[in-house]
Amino acid sequence: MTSQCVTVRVQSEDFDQAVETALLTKGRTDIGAVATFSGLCRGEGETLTALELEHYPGMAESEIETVTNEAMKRWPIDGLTVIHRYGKILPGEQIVLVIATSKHRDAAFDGARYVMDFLKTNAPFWKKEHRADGDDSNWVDAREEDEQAKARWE
Amino acid sequence: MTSQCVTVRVQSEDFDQAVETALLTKGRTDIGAVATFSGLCRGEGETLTALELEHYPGMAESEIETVTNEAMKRWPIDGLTVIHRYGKILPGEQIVLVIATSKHRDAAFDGARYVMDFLKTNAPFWKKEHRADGDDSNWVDAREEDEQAKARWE
Amino acid sequence: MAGVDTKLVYFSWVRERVGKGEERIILPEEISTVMELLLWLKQRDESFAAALEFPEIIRVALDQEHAEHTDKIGTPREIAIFPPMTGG
Amino acid sequence: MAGVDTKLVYFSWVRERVGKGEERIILPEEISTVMELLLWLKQRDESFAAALEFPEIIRVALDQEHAEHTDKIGTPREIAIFPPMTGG
Repeated sequence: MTSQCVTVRVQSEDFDQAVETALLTKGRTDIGAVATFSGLCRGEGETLTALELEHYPGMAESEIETVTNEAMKRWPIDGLTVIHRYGKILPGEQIVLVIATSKHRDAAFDGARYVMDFLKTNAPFWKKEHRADGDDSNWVDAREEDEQAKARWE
Repeated sequence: MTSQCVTVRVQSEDFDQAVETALLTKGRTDIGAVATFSGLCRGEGETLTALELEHYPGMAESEIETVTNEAMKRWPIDGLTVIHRYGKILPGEQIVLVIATSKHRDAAFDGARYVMDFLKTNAPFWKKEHRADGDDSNWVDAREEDEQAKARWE
Repeated sequence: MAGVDTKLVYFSWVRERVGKGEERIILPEEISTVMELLLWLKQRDESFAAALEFPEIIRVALDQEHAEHTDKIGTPREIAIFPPMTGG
Repeated sequence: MAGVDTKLVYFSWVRERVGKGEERIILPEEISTVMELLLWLKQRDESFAAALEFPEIIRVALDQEHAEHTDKIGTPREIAIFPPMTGG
């Protein structure tokens, strides 16, 4: 295994955090820190029956790669895995996974959070709500907090 | 399951991150974010054959609980699990696990990192090195960076 | 740039309001910047008027790269038009 | 505080240097603060002199709670003495 390894996947299938973590850490003794973030679909008090994620094929992957490349430049990260799903996702199911590994915890934490912050505002994905009351017309609004979160890295 | 759940364990046995995550998230649809940190034993270029972790029984648990309570007060965290091992740990093996769940990612990330930063300097654990050259007398020095990391939360 | 045959792609509620996911158009010669393109599209018909009612919030990508509203369009093969992103 | 029978516990290289994990002592009357305790222990014998060579870096817990060197000792049942922690 090389000393730096970046994986970016955009897929409709679910993923297994334990499998992805093992791919980054198995057989290695130089990694001291693994920071992981997973984003789940919320049911919003049972008002939602599902989220439908639309994406821009090609650009979704390349935007995430731009973010991971920047993270690898900024911090001494050994491995970085980003998986983002599209399609219909039910409450409680996984939407996104970021894993960053490093010798020390600061690089792992910073790397994972940086990727999430930029992915939120730069990667071309859009969430549509399927509501329990039958209304399937509402698209989730972008959050001002997400723009602010990105700004803290500048 | 209650809406806030904190688990603190100090044990010699290994742990399974996937099992611990499922305990916090399974059957729930109100969690949007899961931030996880695991700390692994590094081999330091094969100069180490193991780390031996000594701890102060009782105080180790209560210091971690103090930190988790403070994190739960500071951020809207739904679930928080901290597991810290003691005894002999081989390179590549897991030493510590922190999982924080929340509605949004900022609380999950902040909570997990806060717990790690305070655990590093406040929880009574000490690491002794078993070296490949047979020298088993060296205790790991506390890192100045760890004191600084704690200071960023003040 | 001017008079070039270009693929336009639409996403999310922009796609729903314009009523199609993609189309090919000939970019008029007078259009130079991203904002000029949005304003020109907006006056094409009622669907585009609804989709691009607030052009300042609409995002544009030229050949799959984010562009500012003041950027020159150049001669991309593909122009994407969409609302602020909500992934992650 | 003074003349009280107290359990002392040692960890890590402090434990190794003093040559034991715990002991019971009678705290002398004149010892009031944590630092005074460390300085008194340091002059007990060569082992303690080695363990507490730099008392300013040594940490102390009173009944399993961290204490500052300037804190009054009070009447704890258990006093722990150890180097800076390196967990996590």
